[in-house]
Formats: sequence, C-alpha cells, structure tokens
Amino acid sequence: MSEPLSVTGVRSPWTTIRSVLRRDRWALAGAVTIALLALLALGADVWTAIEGQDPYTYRTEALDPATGAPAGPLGGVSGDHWFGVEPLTGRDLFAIVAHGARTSFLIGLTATLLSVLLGVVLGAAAGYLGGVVDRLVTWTADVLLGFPYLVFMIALAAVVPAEVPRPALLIVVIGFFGWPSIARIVRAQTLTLRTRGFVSAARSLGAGPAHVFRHELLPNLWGPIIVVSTLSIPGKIGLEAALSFLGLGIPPPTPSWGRAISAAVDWVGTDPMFLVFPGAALFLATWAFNVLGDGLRDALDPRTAVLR
Amino acid sequence: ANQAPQGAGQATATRGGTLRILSEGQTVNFDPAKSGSLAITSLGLVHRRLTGWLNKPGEQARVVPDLADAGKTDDGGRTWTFTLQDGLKFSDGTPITSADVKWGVQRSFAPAFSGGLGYHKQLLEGGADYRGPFEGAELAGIETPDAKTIRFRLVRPYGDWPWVVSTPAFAPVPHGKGAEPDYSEHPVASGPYQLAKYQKGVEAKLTRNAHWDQKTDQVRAGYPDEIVFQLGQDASVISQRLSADSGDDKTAFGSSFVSAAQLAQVTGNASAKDRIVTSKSGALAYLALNTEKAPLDNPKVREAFQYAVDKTSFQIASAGNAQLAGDIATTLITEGITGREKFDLFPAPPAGDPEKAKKLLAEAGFPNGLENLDFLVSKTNNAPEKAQALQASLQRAGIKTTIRTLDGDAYTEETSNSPVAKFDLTLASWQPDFPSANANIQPLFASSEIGGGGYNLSRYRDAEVDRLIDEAQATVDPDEAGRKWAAIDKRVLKDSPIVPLIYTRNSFLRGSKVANLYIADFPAYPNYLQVGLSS
Amino acid sequence: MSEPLLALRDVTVEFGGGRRPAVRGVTLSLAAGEVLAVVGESGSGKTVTAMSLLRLLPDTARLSGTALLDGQDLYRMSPAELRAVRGGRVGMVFQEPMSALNPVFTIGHQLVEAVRAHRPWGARRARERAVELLALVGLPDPERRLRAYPHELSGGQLQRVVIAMAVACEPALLIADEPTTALDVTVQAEIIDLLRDLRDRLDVAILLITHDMGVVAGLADRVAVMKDGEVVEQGGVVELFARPRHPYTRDLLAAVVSLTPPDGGPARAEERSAPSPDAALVVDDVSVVYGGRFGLPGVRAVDGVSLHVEPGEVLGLVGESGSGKSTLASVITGLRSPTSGRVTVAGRDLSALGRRERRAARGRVGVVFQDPASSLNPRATIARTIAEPLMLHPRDVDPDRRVDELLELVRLDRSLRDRYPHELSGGQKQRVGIARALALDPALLIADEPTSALDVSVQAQVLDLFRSLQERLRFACLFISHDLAVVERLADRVAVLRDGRVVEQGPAAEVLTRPRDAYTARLIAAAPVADPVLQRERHARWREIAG
Amino acid sequence: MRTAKFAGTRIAGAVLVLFLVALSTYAVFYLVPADPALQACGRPCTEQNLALAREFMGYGDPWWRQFLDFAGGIFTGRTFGSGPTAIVCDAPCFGYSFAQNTDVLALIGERLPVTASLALGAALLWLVTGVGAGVVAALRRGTAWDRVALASSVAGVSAPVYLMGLLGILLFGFTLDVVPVGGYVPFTTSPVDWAWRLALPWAVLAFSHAAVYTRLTRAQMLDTLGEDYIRTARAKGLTEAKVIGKHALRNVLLPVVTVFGVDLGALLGGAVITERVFGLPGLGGLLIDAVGQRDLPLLLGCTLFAAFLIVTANVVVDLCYGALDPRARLS
Ligand SMILES: Nc1ncnc2c1ncn2[C@@H]1O[C@H](COP(=O)(O)OP(=O)(O)OP(=O)(O)O)[C@@H](O)[C@H]1O
Ligand SMILES: Nc1ncnc2c1ncn2[C@@H]1O[C@H](COP(=O)(O)OP(=O)(O)OP(=O)(O)O)[C@@H](O)[C@H]1O
Ligand SMILES: [Mg+2]
Ligand SMILES: [Mg+2]
Ligand code: NI
Repeated sequence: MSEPLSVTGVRSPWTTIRSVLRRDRWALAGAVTIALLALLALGADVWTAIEGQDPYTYRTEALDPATGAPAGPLGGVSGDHWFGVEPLTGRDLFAIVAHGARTSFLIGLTATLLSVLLGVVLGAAAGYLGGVVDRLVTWTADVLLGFPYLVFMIALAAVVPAEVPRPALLIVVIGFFGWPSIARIVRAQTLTLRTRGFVSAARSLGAGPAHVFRHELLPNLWGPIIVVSTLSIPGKIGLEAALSFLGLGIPPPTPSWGRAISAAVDWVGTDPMFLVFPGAALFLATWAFNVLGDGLRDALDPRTAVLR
Repeated sequence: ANQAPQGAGQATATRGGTLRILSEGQTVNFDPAKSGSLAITSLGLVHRRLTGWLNKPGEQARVVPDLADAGKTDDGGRTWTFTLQDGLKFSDGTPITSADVKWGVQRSFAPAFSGGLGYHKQLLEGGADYRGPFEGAELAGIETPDAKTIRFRLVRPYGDWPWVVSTPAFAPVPHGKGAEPDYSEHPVASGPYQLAKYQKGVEAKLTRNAHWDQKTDQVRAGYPDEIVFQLGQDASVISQRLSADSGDDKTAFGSSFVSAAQLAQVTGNASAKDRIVTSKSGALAYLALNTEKAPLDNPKVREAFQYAVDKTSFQIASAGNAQLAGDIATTLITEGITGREKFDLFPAPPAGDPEKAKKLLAEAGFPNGLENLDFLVSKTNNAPEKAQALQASLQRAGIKTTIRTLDGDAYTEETSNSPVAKFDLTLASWQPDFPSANANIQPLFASSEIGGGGYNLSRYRDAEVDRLIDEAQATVDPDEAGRKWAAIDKRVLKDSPIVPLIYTRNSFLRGSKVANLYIADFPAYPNYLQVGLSS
Repeated sequence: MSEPLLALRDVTVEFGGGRRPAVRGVTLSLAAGEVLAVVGESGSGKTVTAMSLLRLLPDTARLSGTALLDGQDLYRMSPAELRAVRGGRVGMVFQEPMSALNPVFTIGHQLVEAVRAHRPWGARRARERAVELLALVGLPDPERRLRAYPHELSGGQLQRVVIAMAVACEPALLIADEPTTALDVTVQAEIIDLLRDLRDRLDVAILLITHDMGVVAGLADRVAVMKDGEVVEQGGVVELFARPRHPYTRDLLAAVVSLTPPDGGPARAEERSAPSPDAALVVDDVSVVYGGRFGLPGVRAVDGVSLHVEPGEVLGLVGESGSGKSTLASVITGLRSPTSGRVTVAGRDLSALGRRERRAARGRVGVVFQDPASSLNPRATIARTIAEPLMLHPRDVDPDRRVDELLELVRLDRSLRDRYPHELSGGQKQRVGIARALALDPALLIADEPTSALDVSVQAQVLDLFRSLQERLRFACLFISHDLAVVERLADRVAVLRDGRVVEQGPAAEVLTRPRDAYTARLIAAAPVADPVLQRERHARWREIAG
Repeated sequence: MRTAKFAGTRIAGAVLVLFLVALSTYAVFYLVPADPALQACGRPCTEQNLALAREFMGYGDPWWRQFLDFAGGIFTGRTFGSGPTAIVCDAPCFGYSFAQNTDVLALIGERLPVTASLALGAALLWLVTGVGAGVVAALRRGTAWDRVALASSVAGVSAPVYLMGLLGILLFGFTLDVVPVGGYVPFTTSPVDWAWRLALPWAVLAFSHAAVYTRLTRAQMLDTLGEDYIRTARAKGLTEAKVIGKHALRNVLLPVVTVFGVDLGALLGGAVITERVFGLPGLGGLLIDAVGQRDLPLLLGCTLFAAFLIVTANVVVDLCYGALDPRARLS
C-alpha cells in the first residue's frame, strides 16, 4: 500500500529514531555505540593498517615461550598490539576483534532480522487467523523446536556444496531455526489483541488480515518483538561460532567474535584479556541494541513516550 | 613385576586406597570383544590377555608373557603356539583354560560383538567368513590340544602375532558365556580387579579380584584396593579440580590430555606444575597430501610442502611450546618402537624453508604457488586451530589453502570411508595399536587401506611399497623386521605422501597422592596397571 | 455552614508539552450528604478534576492547588493514607466501564477484592456482599454474573458492576463520572434511585459528573458548570435551571432535547412493514447464542430478530441494557456470525460474497462502536484513526483535508490530530469514533450509542449534523440509543428490543407517544426531563409504576 | 465440552508433530555422510566387517523401511540379530542403543531425574528472579535499577554458559569453597545434598535464561501499566503490591508463559553444556554422545523425547492462555 498519509500521524521510522535520540540520552549512547562498532567493522582494514597488523599473520615472537600465552602483562597489550595478541598464535587481537565485527554483525543482525520477520508474520497469522493456519504454524514450530538441529547442521555441512556462499547459508540456517520461539510469543500476544475493540473496528471497515497486521497488531507488538530480537543477537553470534566448527560457518581463519570468545573461554585463567576484548565487544553490541530498542519501545508507546 | 617409580617427584606407591580416574567419556567398555583399549589402560585392569606389554621410560616396548608365554612359531610365523601359566583363575574361581581364550577370540567374530581391535580377523584361518561361536560353529584357525595350550594357524606368516595376541580379543571369556549384549557391565574378570558397580555417565567402580594371583602376573602391580572411574566429566573442570588438589581429588588423575590452555594455566601454579606428567613422545601428527589429486599427484609439489611448513608454529598451536607439544618429526616410525631409525630426508630449520619450497614449486611448474587447496580438518582435538597454523605457514610459500571443518564422523567418512576423496590436504595423527613399526606404517601406506574404513589418507599407492610391507610383516625376528620397516620408512617418505610434523606429547595431570604414574616411550599414555597411591 | 466534606481550592492540572492546562483554578466544595453535579462541555476537564482527587492521573499530569477531604489534603497524602481513602472513604465510578475492568479476572473476583481491600472479611462473606452489591445495582442473576468475565457483559451491565464496586465499602464520598451513560432509562432511573438512597441513608456525598440534564435535575442539589477547564457558574439546581446566568449555561440548557409527552391516545395496532426489495439493511430472523463455559448453558442474546432499514431511513433501536443491541450490531457489521438467520446489506448477503466484494461492501457501512475507548488503537494518533477508512478504501480526496473536515464536523479542535486516545476525554474519543464512521460517506450507518458521552450542547450539534448529513446523503441508519428523546428527534421508525426479542416496532412518533407494549410504556415513563421540579414529580410517578 | 475438543485436537496435533520429528530425524540422519556401523566396525575395518555390523544393527534397509520398523517396534517390540546373541527389546520399544547396550527408553528413564531436577530448579529460579527484576525495572524505569537490570540481562545472554559454569566452579567451588563441585545426589538419597550440589548449576542456568524474562516482563509491564483497569485497581485502594503483582502481572504473563514453555521443554530435553560442566549425568550428555557416535536409535529416542516435552509444554502453555486470559480462549 502506498503511504499517502504523511500527516496522519504515522511517523516514519527514521523520524521516530531521530526524535528518540534527541530525547533519550541512553538510547543515544546505544546508537553511538552501534555506530562506533559499525565503523570499527567497516573500517577494519584501515584501523589495522594504522596499527600495523592484520588478523592472519602469526607472531609467535609475541608469545611467552614457556606457555604459548601472550608475553607481557594484560595479554600483551602494547603500542604494537592494542588489544594484545591471541594465545598460541600471536595474531593481533585488535585486528581479530575489528575484522570479527564484520562477520558477527553480518550474521548476527541479518539472521536475527530473518527470524524476527518470519516469526512475527507467522505468529501473527497464527494468532489472528486461527484455525488451520494456527495449527500449521504451531505444529511446524513444534517440529522445528523438537528437531535435532545439531544433526541437521552436520548433515547440511557435508551436503551443501562448497560453492554456496557460507555467510548466506549461515544466515538462512540460523534465521530459519530462530523463528519458532518468536512466533509463539507473537501468537500469544495476538490472541489477546485480536479481540480488542480497535481490531474489530478495523475489521468492520473491511480491513483484510494484511492491513490489520500492519496497522493494528504490529504497533501493539513492538514491545515483545524488540525485546526478543535484541536479546537474540548474542545467541546468534554464538551459534555462528558453533556452526563454524561444524563446517557450516565462516571457515577459519576469517575472524569472528563468536569463535574468538569460544576459544578464549579456555584461557580465562591464564589470559583473561583474550576473553575481555571480544567479550566486551559482544556485550557492548548487545547492550547497545537493547538500550536503543528500549528507547524505541518507549517512543512507540504513546503512553510512556512523553515521560523522562 | 614392580617398576621403579618414574616421573618427577612422585612418591612410592603402596598397596591400598581408592584411586580415581577422571574421564570425559560417558562409558567405559569392559567387553574384550568390543574394546579398542591399549594393553596398559582401563581394560587391562580387569582382563588379562595372552601376552602383555612391558614398556619403561627410555626403553623400547617389549612383548612379555601375560596369561601365556610370549609365543613360539616353528614354521616362520604361520603357526603360533602359546602355553598358559599354571593356577590362573577367573574372578568366579573357575580355572582359566585355553578353551576360554579360544571362546573369547571366537566371540569377537560374532556380529553382535564387533567393534574392537580386529587385527586377528583377517589373519586367522577361516576367519574371513566365521560368524562367531554362538550358533555352534568353531573357528578352524584355533586349536586347543589341551587346557593349557592354544595354537593359532594363520593364512600367511605374520611376525607380529605375539603383539596381536595382546589385543583385547585375546582375553579369556568363560566358555559358553557372554552371549548377552551387556556382558561389558558384568564381565568375568581375570585381572586384579573386577567391575563392582557400573553406572553409565556416572561411575565405574573396580574392586579387587580375590582370585588374581600377583605371582602369575608381571605386567600388573595392583596397588590400589579400589579404582573408580568418574565418568562424563568436563575436561576443563578435570584440570581445575586436579590443579586445586583438594579432598578426594588428591587421589585422582585425569585420563584425557591436558590442553594447551590448561597447560598454560597449570604451569602458572607451582604445586600443580609438578604434577603434570608429559610423555616423551607420542602419536605422529602429520599433514596428509592427497596423492591422487592434481597438483599433489606430483611428488615434486609434495616435496615443496616438506619445506613450506613451519613446525614451530604448529608446536605452539598444539601445546603452547615445543617442549610440551613434542619433538619435530622426520620419520614415520615413532619413538619407543623396535627398529626405529632417526633420519631427515628434507633438512630444514624448524620454522621451515619457504624459499626452498617456492623453488621446488617453480621447478614443478608452479612459479606462482598453489591456489585454493581444500584443507579438510576434523573439528575435534583443536584441529582447526592447528590447521590454521599450517595454513599460515604454507601461505608463506605461496600455497593458499581453504580450511574446511567437518564434524568428527563426517570427517572420517570423507577421509577414510569414501572411495574418492575431494580434499587436497588433511591433518591427522596416528598412534599404533601395538608397539611395532608394522602398526606404524602398514595402516597408513598400504594400498589396501585406501577407503573402506582404512587410514591411508594420502591415498598412497605404490606396488613396491606394498610388496615390501608384506615381506616385513612376514618376518618373525623382531630386529630383522625392524630393519626392514626402517627401510620402508625412508622409501615411503621419499615420495612425500605426508609431511611428518611432530611426535605429539600427551600431558596428564595427577593428584598429589597418586604415585607411579609414568609414561613410557610408547605408548604416550600412563600405564594404568602400575599406578598406585602414596601413603 | 458546616465544614465541607470535600473542598477544592484553585485546582489546576497541566499535562506537559506546552499545552494549556486542562483544568484551571477550579474551586468547589461539597458537604456530607450533598449531591454536586458537574456538567459542562465535553473535554472541559470534568474527568481530569475528578481523577486528580484520587491522584489517578498519569505521571504526565502536574497538580496544583489543594483538595481537602475532611480537612486533609488529598494532593499531599502519603501512599498509605491515599490507599485508605481510595475505595474506602471515596468510591469512584469511571467513565468508560468497558475498559475499566481487568479483562482477565471475573467480575466476582474484582468485586470481592474491592470489598476485602477495606474490610477484614473472609472470602465467603465478601462474596456474599458482592452478590448483594450486584443485586443492588439491578443486575439480574447476580450469582451467575459473578463468574462472568468483563467481555461477556454488555456495556450497561459493566457500568453497573463498576458502580457496585465504587459503593462496595460505603464511601463517604462517591465520585461518579457519567455513571448512567450506557444505561437505558429504566435502569438509569434505578441507579439514580440507588444513589439517592445511598445519600439519604448513609449521608454519602456525591460528586456527579454527567451530561444528562435529566439526571441532574432528578438528583443534584447543586450544579457546577465547567467550560474550557474552568468553572463558569455554580449554584442550587432549581435556581440554576430556572435562571442560568452564564451564556454557556444558557446554551447548554437550551440544547436539551426532551421527549414529547405521551398524548394518552389509544395504543396502536401491531404493524409490521415488509422490507422493500432495495432495503439498505434486512435482518431476517437472526439469533445469537453465546456458548457457555464449563458446561454452563449459553446466553441467547438475540432471539429471532427481524428488522429492516430502508435507504435514507433512520431506525432507532432502543431497549434495556443487555437486551442484545450491541450483539445485533456486531452481527450486522459482520464481526460475529449469527447462530441462525440472515443479514443482507443493500440486498446482498455479506457472508456469501467474495473477499474483494465483501471488503468493498464494508466500505459502504460505517460503524460507531459503543465503547469509544477500546475501539481506538492506543498506538495510533487521532488523525490516523480517522483516516484509516480512507486508507482501506482510497478515495479521490486528500486524506489530510478530509481528516480536518471530519474533525470540524464532529466539533473537535484540529489541534487534537496528533494526540493519542489516552490523551482525550471520553466525549472526544466518542466523536473520533463518529468521525471515523462518517469518513467514507457510508450508505448505511450503524451507530451504537454514538452520543452517550457527549454533553447536550455538543450532542445537539452532532445530532444536527447527523440530521443534515442524513438529509443530504440519504444514508440509512441503525441508531442504537438509550436516550428516547434523541431517538425521537432522529429516528423515522423505532424498534424496541427486550431480552433479545423485538417487542415493538413502528414509526417513531407513534411508538414513543402511544406505546403498545407495557415495557415501552415503562421506558417512556422513566425518561428524565431537564427540569428539577418536574423531574422529581415524574420520578415519584415512575416509582409507582415500577414498584 | 469445548475444552475437551480443544484438548483432543491438541493431542492429535502433538502425535502428528512427534511423527514428523521422528520421520525428519530419520531422513536427515541418512543425509549425514557418516556410517553408524563404522563405529561398530573396529580397527582395522574391512568392508566385510562393515557389512556385517550394518546388517546386524539393521542399517542395511532403506531409511523409510527402517523407520517403519522403528514405528512398529513401539507397538510390537523388536528383536535384533538371531540365536543366543539376539537382542530383544520389548514393546514399547523406542529403539536399542548398540553403543550403550541398553534399551533407549531405559537410558532416558535413568537420566531424566537428573535433568528434570536441574531444569525445574533452574526454571523456578529464573522465573522468579527474571520476572521480579523485570517488574522492578519497569516500575523504576530509567533509574539505576533499570540500567542494572538491563546490563545484567545482557551479560547473562552474552556470556557463554560454559564460561559462567567454569567461573562459578572456580569461584564458589575452589576459591571460596562454599559448594561442592560436580556430581549428582538423588533427591531420594538426601534432599539437602541434592539441592546443595545443584545450587551452582541452577544459578548458572538461571542467569543465562533470566534475561529474556526480565526484558519481556519489563516491556509488557510498561504496556500494561497504562491500561484503565490498573487505574481502577488503584482506585479500589488496593496496595501497590496487589495492583502490580496481580492485576498487571497477570496480563503481563502471557508472553512470559509462552517463552517459559518453550524454554522448559527445551531444557528438559537436556541442558547439554551445564550438565557437562558440572558433571551431571543427565540427558544432555546422552544426546551429545548419541550425536557424536551416530547412535541413531539413541539419538532418535532423545529427540523424540525432547520433542515430546516441547510439545507437551506447548500444549500446557496453550491451555494456560485460556486460564490466564479468557479472551484468548480459542473459539
Ligand atoms: N493524559 C492526558 N494527556 C493530555 N491531555 C489530556 C489527558 N487526559 C485528558 N486530557 C485533555 O484534558 C482535557 C479535559 O479532559 P477531561 O477528560 O477532563 O474532559 P471531560 O470534561 O471529562 O470531558 P467528557 O465529558 O468528554 O468526558 C481534554 O481536552 C483532554 O483532551
Ligand atoms: N462474549 C460474551 N459471552 C457471553 N455472553 C455475552 C457476551 N457478550 C455479551 N453477552 C451477553 O449478551 C447479552 C447482550 O449483550 P449486548 O452487549 O448485546 O447488550 P446491549 O443491548 O448492547 O446492552 P447495553 O445497552 O448495556 O450495551 C448480555 O446479557 C451479555 O451479558
Ligand atoms: Mg470525562
Ligand atoms: Mg451495548
Ligand atoms: Ni445519556
């Protein structure tokens, strides 16, 4: 449907975001963090060039010859290695985090987007239309939730030809397995919403399911959607790492946060900084999306919008 | 039968106490037919075999009598006769006879009990289509003229047969018993311990077998009164617990390797550092080159790899430093094995010689290096990390690879089971099942071991080598056989089907009261049979 | 004069955002046993003033001035003190009963809770009291109603529940915000009786907010008139009705429509016109049964109703609360399918149409819902809500201009365009609903109590508008209302519904002046008139008939 | 009546779902390029040995045949092999694990109490803390409370469970030495030990799960607090605790209950990592072993069981909707 109603109160998402940023300091902080991380990802080559490192070169001379842990305090942080180096390889940790941001943002965000999209549409359809649609969606969701996806991934890794671009494959797989839980939440909310007066009002005007979904249900579903999707980002980034090990992910040595973190867990005792840097990056990204999400949620809810 | 205690600062083992073994696995298998266990680890505590291993640090492993003597052949290795000792008894008090040993071997042929080491299956006469004793048939290749004598007739002369009878299938099973699938949960013991309690995923508890007689056994010390396997433990947690060394954990040791990260942590802990037990040598880690696929079908190209790899960075990636990772490997036969000769056909500094590799590649017609080689690795055992180290070092010589990770089984399927192999390179390691050069070389380079579950990952096929292997296998005299194997070692490496990387050392961690936990030159595992507790 | 029970001094309420204060300098007082009626323009700040007393306004509201209850300032009470007052000393009836109750608890539960909040009673005793309260507000079959959820009750029934809740703990002050809007005149009369009884028996003071001058005339001792956030005039009810001083008060009183008194002629004979072939709406023998829960028998809310509305005709549908009016409307609008029977709109059975045609047909039917609060999307601005029909059925008009035009039609200020429903008064919301229904120039309009929350002046304007629109556009209309005077003014024909059945229908003038059915006669007798003296007499007479 | 019919459709649906899960597991399993018989082939493995093992385990037939055999086994029981070594699995036979030498149902039955103790305890903990924190965050919106709740939620979802477990063990197990590390004591043996040993795993699992509950509760609570009926509840003079804890919370719970159903169902199917780190012999370890060893019967058993739990949880959740929100009752 075209959008002729500029003046009728539906603000474009950008206007909403801009007004949120103007009013809400925390949301602003979140947005700035996201922007910085995005900048880190996009300019990874530039930053690492400035630093004089790259994420692939082994620098065993930067390691403690006795243990293979980084030489020097704080995981080998120095002017040469801003975040120190990776144990056992001596690869530059800053370069890994910066380049890893690309992989992780790409996978984490797009996969989240995909599962949210599927989950919201299917969940709302199930809750609103009921009957056969509802049953089909719930059953499919149940099958997917109960499905031994680990086995499936192993099978997929071996079956999908190497030509298929891995990032796309990852996004589709992670996105696809992520929708059922979102769909169930959206369905639950929709069941309550569909009996509300304003939904009846729209229906009596001849609004079809698509219109009801877009204009009546969706604005009232933002709360849970934002919560679930922003919180699912770290899980998806972690899943990317897990799948990399099964052969579905981005093949090493391309850096990714998830892979760095799972490698770092073993080193917490000896080299905590190896966990701290990529971990902090992941935490920051998630946190930033959450505060921004909160800000948006509040802005989208007219009853709380004027507060603060 | 008592070994001098080995390993830094270990006290002398005394009799008694409860030894704990912390294990990652959910199960331990005490069914001799289904077990692939080495002669000196868990299964050996419960079951004796015809022969045993005597392995001491600094010495080459020897085959020694266990239930029987070390075997005799009078026709050049086709027929082997073993005589059981006197006074052997099962844990139920019945005497162990040659019929029980025969029954055990036959039982390993039953489809219901497959899965264990099966070197004997192709060698014994009539073994090819024997389906086990439970339907009444007997295996033609085994004779038991009397209760103490057992004679094996083989399809071809096989010098290593005394080693073969040290594998689990040669443990006795009371004649007529063991038809039930869960025999492993209540086996009739012949060793110093019997299985008292078994809970999958939780624990297996061994208590003394009153009918085991120390005097008849020269490979088992039988120090502890009880041995408890704690199952399903996480590797990191095991190493945390053992470094903390509190309570019961003082009398425990971990059965899995301590990883590089854990080593780094333990090294920082003075008290725990002394309790690391590292093998002197171990499995051969190697880079297999697919000799069937261009451009690696060209020996010259393969030779370039010998120089391109940086074995130091591989060592660091494996264990953090060269010391813990293991020495650089240049031969196929591993340390501690009779006949091993040390040589280096491709001398280069430890970090490799990329320039030489480039030169070789140019000579082979690849002046710009190699592009896009498929480097397949299993996701287990930190292989992806190690592969990255190799990838980075190959890159220096202009060899560009793409790592492809696969889940353990999918990996095995593609590398050892499928008739054709898509990969160019793969990372592997091999530890022989018994201490003979035969077990080092034949499984990896005989053309019969390509595909179909075999381990000839580089798909090396050379008629002359095959012939030499057959010849060496037929040699009965160990020293003569050793010389033959050493010659094969050189012969194979000349073709560069693999790049030997290191002899991986394995490190284990023990509690402060565990004594006599040592690792001989072969295999790179502690000898469970000798471990005890200090008082 | 004795110390007043409640004294407001200079109360001002502001909602941020640089808007004009919603309430400005209101000063009022109320003695025990006194009934003060607050009347005035829709949106003039009546509800805001009332809610400020219990500090129930959203956090955006800033209060100033003092509101003394028994000499204690409500605006400065501690939370604990406030809690004791809320529901204890002061009971409150909310304007929009349909959204005032928690949808997930039963009526009984919510009533019992109100009782137990201030009485140290056991569950059983509180439950007995709840039954008693429901009986008190005239809800039939109270035992069963206790187990009903709010969505299972009609608007009027809910209103009575809300009243029951407010009086549960016999408050000293009852704030009643439009307590009778959704009630038919007979029930309304009973409620007024109840309130009066409370006042007489317990000396309860009542702050009554209403648009219904009849109710004011019948119940109030004093009247305060509000306009634009200020009290423009206050005084004794007789005095004020007789000699209004402020021009706005005069306008207000002039705008009151009253029912033509029955002419005492003989009852008409039953007549039942057959629908013409091109009737705008034909309802043919429709029944609706609500399924019972947990094996309880269902409710037959509509029982074999046949109606028709000709093009350009207004059919008034009156009847007591819970008689099935809204249910019938929901069937006609296609929101609920009838258990049996058939509905044809403009000659076509909507349920038999294809999706596209049905959609188009829906565009020709405008609907005003009974509960303005819940029929507006809380996340949509007023302008978007009004423009929604235009989005669904794009017309050749600039939606923006059309929205302004519609706002103008229903006498809403343009500045409300970008507000959200919760920022509007009850009457404003109702007018938004009307604007939305008129957006597409419908051929058939279903209006469920469209003016119940409007003050008489606005109501008069809206009715005028209705009339003129109707004359101009000749749309057919099913007009559901409890207000007989309004129905008389607007409707060509009237149908009277009782217990889901049509008891009488015919030309408006005749049915309302010469009712055939006894129930209709009682309805007419109960209709209040906006004259304090007359109304009190009438009420006494009605009591005789009813009793 | 209607409830009965609803339950009927749901149960029929559940059976269908289980059937589909089983079928797709079978189908997928045959996509995996790994031969389960390879595990039973031994070393050195020969073609002949492999074929024998395959035949004995019943992996010789096409997959759909095997599936039918499996499905039939549930009703009639199954026998593998023949003669004295035959393995008999009585009906209802959900398969027999050759790797573990046990009937799959018995294996699951053995492990379930551990996983159930772990999952239910943790679930209770996170439900209470998660929802509690969400309520506080909503009521104190924009304050330090809210920020702390957000930050710890994000930490909870960002930190790998594995890491939390290790750090927990290190801190509470060794450094402070307040809780015993690892192992499981059945409730029936000693309830105190049971709880004491599970305390740390519960905390770790709860911390990683609570985030969604905190955030969902907060968002829904903010929505709900604007409703008119909250105003009514206040006007009745209810305590704030009642207004929030009852009137608002009940309306907030719908999405929370949904997530809870999904989470709990999934968790009961095996909290793999937590069980592993804390050495708890639960279903998770069983499942991982089954995947690792390509133990199809066990894998299928675990999968079906997990699916069963998920479906059951979802049916219960659907029934709860009705109880929680009468308007959501399916019509
Ligand atoms: N939460 C709010 N935010 C902003 N403005 C509000 C809010 N609530 C009410 N208003 C505005 O305050 C004014 C007074 O509203 P109030 O509800 O008191 O009117 P009222 O006199 O009760 O009218 P009605 O008879 O229509 O119910 C109106 O203009 C309304 O739009
Ligand atoms: N969802 C439902 N479930 C069960 N009963 C219901 C339901 N909705 C309405 N009812 C009952 O149906 C009857 C008719 O309700 P309806 O809303 O049509 O009344 P109404 O004539 O519009 O009354 P009012 O003037 O009070 O709004 C009432 O008794 C009501 O309790
Ligand atoms: Mg009002
Ligand atoms: Mg109604
Ligand atoms: Ni009225």
